Amino acid sequence: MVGHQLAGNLIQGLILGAVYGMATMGLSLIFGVLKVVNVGHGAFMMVGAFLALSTFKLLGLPPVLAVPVAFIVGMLLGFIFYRVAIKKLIKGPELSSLLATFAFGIILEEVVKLIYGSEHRGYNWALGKFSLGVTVVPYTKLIAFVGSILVAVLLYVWFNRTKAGKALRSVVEDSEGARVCGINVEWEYALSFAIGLGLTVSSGVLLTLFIPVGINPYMGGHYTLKAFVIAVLGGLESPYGAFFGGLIFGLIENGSYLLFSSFPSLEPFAMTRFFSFVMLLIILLIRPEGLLKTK
Amino acid sequence: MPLLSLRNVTKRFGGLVAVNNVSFDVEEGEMLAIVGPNGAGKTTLFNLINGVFLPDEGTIIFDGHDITRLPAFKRAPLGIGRTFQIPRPFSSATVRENIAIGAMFGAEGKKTSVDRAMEIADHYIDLIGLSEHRDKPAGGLTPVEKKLVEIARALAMKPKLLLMDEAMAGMNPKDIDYIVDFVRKVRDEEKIAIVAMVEHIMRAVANLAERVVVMHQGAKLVDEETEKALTDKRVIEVYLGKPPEEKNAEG
Amino acid sequence: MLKVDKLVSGYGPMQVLWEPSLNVKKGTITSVLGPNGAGKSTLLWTIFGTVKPWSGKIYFEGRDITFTPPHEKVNMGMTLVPEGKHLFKGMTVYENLIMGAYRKEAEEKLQENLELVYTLFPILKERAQQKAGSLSGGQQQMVTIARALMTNPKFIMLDEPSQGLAPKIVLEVFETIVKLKEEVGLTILLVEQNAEASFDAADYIYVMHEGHFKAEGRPEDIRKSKEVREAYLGI
Amino acid sequence: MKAKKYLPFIPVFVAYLALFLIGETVSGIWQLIAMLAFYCALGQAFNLFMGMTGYVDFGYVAFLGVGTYGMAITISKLYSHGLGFGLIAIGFALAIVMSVLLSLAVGAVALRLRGAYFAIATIGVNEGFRYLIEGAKLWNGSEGIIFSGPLRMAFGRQTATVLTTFAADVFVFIIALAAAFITLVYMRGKVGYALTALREDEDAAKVMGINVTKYKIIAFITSAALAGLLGASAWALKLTYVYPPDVFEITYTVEAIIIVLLGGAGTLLGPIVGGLVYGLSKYLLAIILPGFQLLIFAPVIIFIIVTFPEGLVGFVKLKTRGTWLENYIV
Amino acid sequence: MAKRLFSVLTCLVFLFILGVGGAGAVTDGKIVIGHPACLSGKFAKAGEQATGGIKAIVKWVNEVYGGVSVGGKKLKLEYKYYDCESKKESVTSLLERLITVDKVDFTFAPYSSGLTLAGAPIAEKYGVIYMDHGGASDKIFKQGFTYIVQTIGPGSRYHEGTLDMLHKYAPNDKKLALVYEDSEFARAVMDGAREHAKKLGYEIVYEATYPKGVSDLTPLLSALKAKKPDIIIGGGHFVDGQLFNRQLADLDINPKALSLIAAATLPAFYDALGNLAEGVMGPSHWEYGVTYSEKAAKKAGLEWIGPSQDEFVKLFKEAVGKDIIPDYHAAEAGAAVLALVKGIEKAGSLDQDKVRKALGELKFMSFYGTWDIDETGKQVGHSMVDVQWQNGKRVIVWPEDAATGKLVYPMPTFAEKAKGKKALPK
Repeated sequence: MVGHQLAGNLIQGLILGAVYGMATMGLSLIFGVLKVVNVGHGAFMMVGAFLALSTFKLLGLPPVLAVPVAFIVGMLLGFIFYRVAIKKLIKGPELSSLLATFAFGIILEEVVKLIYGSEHRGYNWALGKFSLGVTVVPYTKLIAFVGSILVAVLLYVWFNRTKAGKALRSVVEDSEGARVCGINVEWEYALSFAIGLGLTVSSGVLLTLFIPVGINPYMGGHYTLKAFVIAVLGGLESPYGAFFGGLIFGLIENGSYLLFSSFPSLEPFAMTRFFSFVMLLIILLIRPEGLLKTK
Repeated sequence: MPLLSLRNVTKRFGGLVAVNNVSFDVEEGEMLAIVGPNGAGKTTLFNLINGVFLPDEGTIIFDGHDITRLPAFKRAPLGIGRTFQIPRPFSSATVRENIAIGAMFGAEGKKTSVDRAMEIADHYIDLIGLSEHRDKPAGGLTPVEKKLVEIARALAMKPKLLLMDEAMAGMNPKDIDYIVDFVRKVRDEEKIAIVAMVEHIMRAVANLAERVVVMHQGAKLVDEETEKALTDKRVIEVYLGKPPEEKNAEG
Repeated sequence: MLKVDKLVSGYGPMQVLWEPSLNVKKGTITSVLGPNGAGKSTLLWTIFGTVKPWSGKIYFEGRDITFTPPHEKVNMGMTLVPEGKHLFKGMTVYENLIMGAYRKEAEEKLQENLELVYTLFPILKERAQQKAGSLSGGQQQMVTIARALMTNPKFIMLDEPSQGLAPKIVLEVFETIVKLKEEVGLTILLVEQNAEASFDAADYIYVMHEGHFKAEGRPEDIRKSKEVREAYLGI
Repeated sequence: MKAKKYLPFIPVFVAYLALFLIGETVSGIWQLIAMLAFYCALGQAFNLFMGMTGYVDFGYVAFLGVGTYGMAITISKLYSHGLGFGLIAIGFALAIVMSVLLSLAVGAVALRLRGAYFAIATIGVNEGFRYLIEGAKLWNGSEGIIFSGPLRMAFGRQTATVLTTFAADVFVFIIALAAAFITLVYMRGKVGYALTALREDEDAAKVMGINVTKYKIIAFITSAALAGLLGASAWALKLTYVYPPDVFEITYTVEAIIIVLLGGAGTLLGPIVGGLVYGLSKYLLAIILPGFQLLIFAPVIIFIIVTFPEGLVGFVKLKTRGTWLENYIV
Repeated sequence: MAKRLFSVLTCLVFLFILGVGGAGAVTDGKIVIGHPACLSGKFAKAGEQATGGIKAIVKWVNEVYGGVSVGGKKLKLEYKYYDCESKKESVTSLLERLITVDKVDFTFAPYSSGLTLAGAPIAEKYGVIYMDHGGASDKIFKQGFTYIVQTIGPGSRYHEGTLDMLHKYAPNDKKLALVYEDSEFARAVMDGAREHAKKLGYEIVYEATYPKGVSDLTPLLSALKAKKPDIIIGGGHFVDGQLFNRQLADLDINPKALSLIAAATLPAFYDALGNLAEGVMGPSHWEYGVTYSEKAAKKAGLEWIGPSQDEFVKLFKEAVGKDIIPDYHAAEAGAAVLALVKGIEKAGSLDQDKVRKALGELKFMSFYGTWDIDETGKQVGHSMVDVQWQNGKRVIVWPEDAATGKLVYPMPTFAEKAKGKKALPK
């Protein structure tokens, strides 16, 4: 019985982990290229969640169609915010860009609140579900899972196989080197910020496929914290590392529950959180370059 | 007893042996130059002496203390000062504060109050001729001035041994002469042993050092009096390359 | 080919260049000599555009390019081989070279330039699939030069190509630079601390000190001038 | 020479005194002044570590949190022992002890890391600690501690009201002043020079004979102890309740960062200016445009950060260099 | 640059003067209610409802009721509110400003037990009545505050009615699971429910909590699934309730009855979950559709005050400018205004102590139900109703005298609901 539960939890954790992982890729990309910590990360995911909600509720379309829209919206927001502030701040003290992203987060939250109000919303896209014996998985979650992996793979291909992707990679490797090759480094910075936010906003859409409820302007906060932990698990600067970091995080979060629930005096959920943060500290101490980075 | 003595010191980075079984002594008040091309292991050697790295093998004795495993910050108060190849003054602090920091935490740091450290700093500022820049942030100085500040900062630590990493690299001859004279003077007055690391400015070596240690690929090649060392056949070979037929061996 | 007129620039509040003017003739190697901190690298970075000029003018083939952004300068056929190892260490040698042919015109001539590069540096062909970071210092310097050639330039600037290399490798690098002029027909602006090597390679020399040009002339003349050698070059 | 070193304390003292006197004389704005003092004190204590070392402790609020618990535990457990004002003193002492202990634990782990890794590790500590309290049901777990009643029983109605609505805020003023004074003493002493050195170049500092770990820890502990005291007064004594999610809320760290950066990191006057600008503008927007203030406030932050990257005081400091004001604006 | 700095500084000084001074409101001929509301931050949703509810009742008092009669004069009500951003620092300073600068006559607490507590000492200091409409913790009233007056009912009794009802409808389904948020409020509810369940002979097969801000309940639910409970009660706030219901559906866990506090009774709950919410219940302070009316008041021998339910809903929609149905946050805040009006009229004065005394003796019925406080200010008169979603509508199923429909038991399984089956009474 316990084995069944554990297997079920791990499967669910894997699915959630893929979504977490994809949700962290944008954060890592932006940090990797610009060394900017996006404190407003969760707010951008929230925008994606509202896009999914509107796609389904207002247009009556499958919410998954919001992914490309979200990507474009994220990129637009990225270019605007880059132009308005980040551009001037990346050369300044590292904290100033952090504050700017925090402020962007607030702006998004308040604008969304103006439009949608502060109600907790949700949608119900029923596609049925299938049983794996140990647990039941709705098809929407499967789509979230596959979608997350697909986005991660697409990003990988884009980075390693296309010219534009390689240009961005070269900027990460050495920006001066890229400049002498005729690459417009300023543009690449803006582009990576935009892509990073594009990924983040579209991950918000996929997240709602996993959890289609509780969508409200302030929902992003704890995803930001989780994303930080996941990013460090994966090496902070590597988007793929972040993806695998997410998988691991999902597994641990769901897997350790059974362990803690066998102690009646503990609140097991809070302990799984405690555990994941303790693990973060341990990893930072032994392998600050991240669990998955080979270099 | 020598001031500093290295015995069979080895340091590896992964598969690379950066310093290979090196032994030598430095006497009190001596001026020694460590010479060698880029990659010969000179900087690693310095880092081993002042504790930025710990050696894999061998021992380092300084002034009667075994300092082989001592952390860097505990070596400075024993009397080891250091300058860097690319000057690293504390940019936001003024020239005066930079030098005073040396006095505050150096060999006599424990006894030196902040005010006293400032007075010591003023003394060295005058000595290096940077009086007009006294209250300027060190970050705004020219590279040569930064180098001077760094040397003054190291001297303010009242070291018994001063390690100078490429102190003369990239300077014009006038400045080199100025620094050499200055360093000699301080050495004579304060009896500091000086170990200078030099890549290719032989002019400085000839003027400054009494003895030369030549490093090549991590190992000690030659340890001789200056004139003898500079005319040594092996040294010339290292510097001017091997005969043409062996040229492609590298890589 | 390149004309610089009373260029002024620096970092933050610190002025580094004090109105040096310079002229590079087509098909020549021009060398700027001087000690560390003289402003040589700043000069190159300002010409290339990474450092913004405060005042003064830069002309390339007669066009005013003072405020043209770097990537457009590469489009015009100008590039820079930076000091140290600004190559893409995590990518293979081949990928590094391909990045050099990033812009369209260069991409069209990719095969042609690749052959040229492999002829000039046969070792790079052998190591094409190796990570650039795993090469020796000299080979890394070759990759940066080769990558610059892949941009299909008319004019390249080299920033201290001998920096950190063993003396015999320095010789090889300079031989290559002369080949670039003579066989490929490039115009070259070279910045060096290593005066001896430059004397042999360069057609014209500027001596820089504290942001000013203190002397200029043909290598023989500079070499003869004891004053200049003593005061600025230390040889 | 000696006295001159402490001249910059004059404007700090005057600023806090003026704030205090305004609060005292203009009737009915004491809570506003108290809130401003809280933000100033928060910035001042945070700046002591962040401004001087360049390390950003994202989990800083945890120190305020444990300080709050220190006071809360003391009052709720010992109120019936007739300790009089000794009760408050014990509360403060426990707050210091707890925040210092936590800072030692955090320091041992996190201070080896730099940059973003340090920041994220400290977030981990803050969140982890909060979940430990809830998960292991430490100190009443998620139910928190409410101790208005015990406070009244210990001191009586009248005194309890004075304690919560006035004395707690006076303590905040004292903490702010103390933080500023310690900052100045550190700045002018060896600690400050050691910290400047390690902020600029940690390796070079080591070679200079500076025990960087020791000095980082000194600044870290001092800053944490001040935060503990601040929590004990501004959150425990003033509000008389503590719920874990309320006191480990990461927003307060972000606020501390905003305040310090608005004013100018590493400056003595910065946190006062930053705290006043931050507190007042939020307060006024809340009054003028209730519900929309954040929408206005966020762009203002971006504007200030872009225009004055070195902070308002940092900017003035640059402008007054070489004038007589130089000795006062630090 | 210097100019820019100068202008910034000038602005600051100006703002400071504005902030410190400010124009004191003239209170002659008006009664002003001050409220540091939560319009942004984590309680923004409840805050929006509460301000809407207060605005609606203020309008009713002024326009329909004709003002508050004090000493033969009819005084108009005025409502002044600021946004505290759901933060404790702002609560104290804004509350004081309302009392001292704006010179309001009476104050309202912000939302939640914590923020209510944060403001209480200030209200005490100035001796101003402090109407608690959103802080449900019993502990608030054990602290010895004198001026605090509660309208919302205490947490410990939230689920008592639910259990009574299920005990009556299905006396043989005894396997009960308790799953609550780990917060002070929800724990109080759970403790109350556990006590009551034991009295009724329920077997508690599973009991667990989850922390605030949880995003995936799967591990808990898979353990719950193994216990096969007949009845699940729990919840805590808005988000977790939606999540709980949703994930029960995802994992195909089918209790015969599901009752969630706070979340399940809100329109947003059904809006978010659609058909999956069919048959789900929740205890509520108030629901649109309750049968409190002037007639009911007469029957119970209580004085009636305030608008009818429909009137209130209409006024609320006008006040917020949106077509949304008010929920219990709005109703309890509105009812608090009514209590205050009644208290003032009864005291015949604006004197705080007299009004507080009058409130202590007051007992009345409004659209919100019965209102009665004990000597500590705790609400004891208000009873909860139990609501069930039936065919997209909230039907009041308990207590029987307020019920608008019959309980559907067992509720349809999630598989049936996903196919569109509604919870309809036979």
